[in-house]
Amino acid sequence: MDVDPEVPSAPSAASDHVVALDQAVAVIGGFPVLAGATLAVSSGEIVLLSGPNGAGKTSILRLCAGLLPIARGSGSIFGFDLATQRDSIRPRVGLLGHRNGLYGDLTVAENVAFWGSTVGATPDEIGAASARLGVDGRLNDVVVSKLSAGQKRRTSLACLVARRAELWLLDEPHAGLDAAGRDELDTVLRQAVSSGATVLVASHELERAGSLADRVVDVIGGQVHDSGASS
Amino acid sequence: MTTTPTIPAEQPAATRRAGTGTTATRVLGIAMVVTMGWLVAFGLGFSPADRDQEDAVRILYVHVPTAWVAYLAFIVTAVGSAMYLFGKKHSLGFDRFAGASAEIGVVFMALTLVSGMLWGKLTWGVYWQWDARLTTTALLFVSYIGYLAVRGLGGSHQQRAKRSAVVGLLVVLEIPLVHFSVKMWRSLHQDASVLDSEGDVSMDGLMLFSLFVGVVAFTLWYAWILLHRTRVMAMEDMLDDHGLDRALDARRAEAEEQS
Amino acid sequence: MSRWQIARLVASKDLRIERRSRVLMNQVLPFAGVTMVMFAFALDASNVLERVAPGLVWLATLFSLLVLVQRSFAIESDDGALDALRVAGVDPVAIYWGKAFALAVQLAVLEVVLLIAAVLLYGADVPLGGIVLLATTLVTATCGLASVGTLYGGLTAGFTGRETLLPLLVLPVVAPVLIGATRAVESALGTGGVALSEGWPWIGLLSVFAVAFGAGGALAFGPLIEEAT
Amino acid sequence: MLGILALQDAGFILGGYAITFAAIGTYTWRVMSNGRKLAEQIDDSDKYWT
Repeated sequence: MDVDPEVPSAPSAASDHVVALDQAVAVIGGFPVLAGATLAVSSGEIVLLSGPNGAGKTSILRLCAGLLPIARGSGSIFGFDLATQRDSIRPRVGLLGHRNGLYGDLTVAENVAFWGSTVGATPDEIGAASARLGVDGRLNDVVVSKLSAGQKRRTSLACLVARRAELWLLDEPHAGLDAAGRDELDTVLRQAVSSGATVLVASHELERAGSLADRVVDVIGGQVHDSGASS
Repeated sequence: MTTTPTIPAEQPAATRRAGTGTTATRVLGIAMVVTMGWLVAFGLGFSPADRDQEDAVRILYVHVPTAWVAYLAFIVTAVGSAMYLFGKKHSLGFDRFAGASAEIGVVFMALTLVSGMLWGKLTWGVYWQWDARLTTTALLFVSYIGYLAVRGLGGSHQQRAKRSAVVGLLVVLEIPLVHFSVKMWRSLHQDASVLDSEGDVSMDGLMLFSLFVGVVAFTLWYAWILLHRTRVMAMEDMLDDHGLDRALDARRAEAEEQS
Repeated sequence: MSRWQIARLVASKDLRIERRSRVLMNQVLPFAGVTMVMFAFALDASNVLERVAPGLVWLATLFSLLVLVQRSFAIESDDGALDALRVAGVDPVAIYWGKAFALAVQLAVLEVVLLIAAVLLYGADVPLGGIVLLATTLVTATCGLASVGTLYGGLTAGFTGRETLLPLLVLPVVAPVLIGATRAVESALGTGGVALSEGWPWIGLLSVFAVAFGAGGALAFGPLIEEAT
Repeated sequence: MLGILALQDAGFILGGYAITFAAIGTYTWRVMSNGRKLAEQIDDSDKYWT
């Protein structure tokens, strides 16, 4: 009953771009959260999506993660079509959403181990990911529901690091983090990029995320006009 | 949702075709009205009373056809669901076909239950008996109300179609399981039944013919209303898309203002 | 990671959460227990109670099933974990098997406690020969209930109004389990003079049900959670 | 005897027919009037049955 006609190995569109959206429209409950998004992100780029609340930043990230169906227009990630080849896209993509996607009754170590294991990460890699975000040691055995907002965010990031995604989709990643955490996050992202990953960040904190990004793209009224896409 | 529908303002409303009828549905409709008339004439008039059940047998001429059409409708729903799900194009037409059929099936199943209870009161002396067929019908009735509720959950047309197609196939899986379990349960409790016989009648001649007319009449009505309902559903989906067009324009205008 | 390993990972995660939060122990079991006592109030005659005790056990189990399924998917949708599972591309069949197994374990614990409660509260007695039949009934019925519960739990997870939609979808489907398991337990306990041998055909029905919905659920679960908004 | 029985049952039998026809009549009316209403808002070119 798996209805998607999957061709897992072959990307449908020959595209150099990691993310390629062309006039993508997405709808939630009859409302067009995206009213035509055109965006092209090359491999190894850090692109910042900026815009006011409700402009559609989160929706672009969810669309790229394959969580939001594409209603009109077209889009591909790593050359795989977003409408028909979502199963091939997902193992390569990691999303840090508004919500952390953690299990409140499990400890930090158990959460990172669970999310790491789903993609076959080794215990060493999982331990390294926790250490990278500073949620190892004392915090390891604390139940997630007892953590502060910032510590939860760090744990969620550690899960993402353990997942070794090729495309990172981050929604307001700096929110809730202290100064040290923000610096660590920037370092983690730069390292990820230098090892071949591509990063798409949605944030309205321009001065913070802007220094990190190679390029800033404005999202207004559910639309994106990316100058890089036409070139 | 894949093709861009035309904006409704293109054609003046006065020149548009009224309703969902075509020559085919009109022919079907006329045939249906004629056979319905026959059904009333034969069912209530020409056919004789049964030896055991007397005039109560006349209820069967509507009860049995409605039950038959209800099950036919649910099988059509399952076929439509499968065609949508396993078809290469995931055509929404099959989804609407399945949905329309299920809706009509629920109406018929409600009628089957009501006429079955009236007949039961006359034949068994009670409105409700834990008879295998009645009980199965009641459970399926609730299940397909659940199916219609799943159709109403929201999301895009394709999401609705995929979700309800899966449920449509699962509920059909339920028919044999429920029927078999209820039958097995009743067979262990023969003492509980009011009458020993299951109420089956041996029909011949005019009685059989009346029943046949009933089956034809209700099947024709089913086919006729199914075509209309599917078309109405298609128009509902189109209007949704038109609404989306307007919302998209509004959203784009909002972006113009801000930039 | 193979499908089995991921299923085990998901199941052990769910069971660990239950061990920490004790929702089954502290809330669902007391709820089921109160239901049993309420039945006793409603059917105020000891000979009636003894006669209907097997049915009451399974009715209480069905109500608790609804609560457990809600809980099982509240874990996933509270903090967006279901989204994360979908993005991570975790095999939906493995998620289904894992969650269904965890649910089955919890249901089995509940059923054992309820059966003991029925024996104590309603004064049913267990003949030794009935224990094998009782255990088999418990296993097959639990598999069927967990399959259906997980399937429809996944379908309704994340929608508003899931609390009311879930019973509407689940209860008609599990009617065969209620019938089959009740009859089988009746003959295992010898309720109303039913012979032991009459119980075994019901095991066949329960097994067919469990296999049909276990397989159908594994196939359908992926498309269903895929289309949750 | 037979005639009395038939009279007693007439309510049930006619009632059964009446409920059935009333229900499918109501459903038909709803579908058809809905169709008329929606058809006014949609171009003929979009109506696949034309």
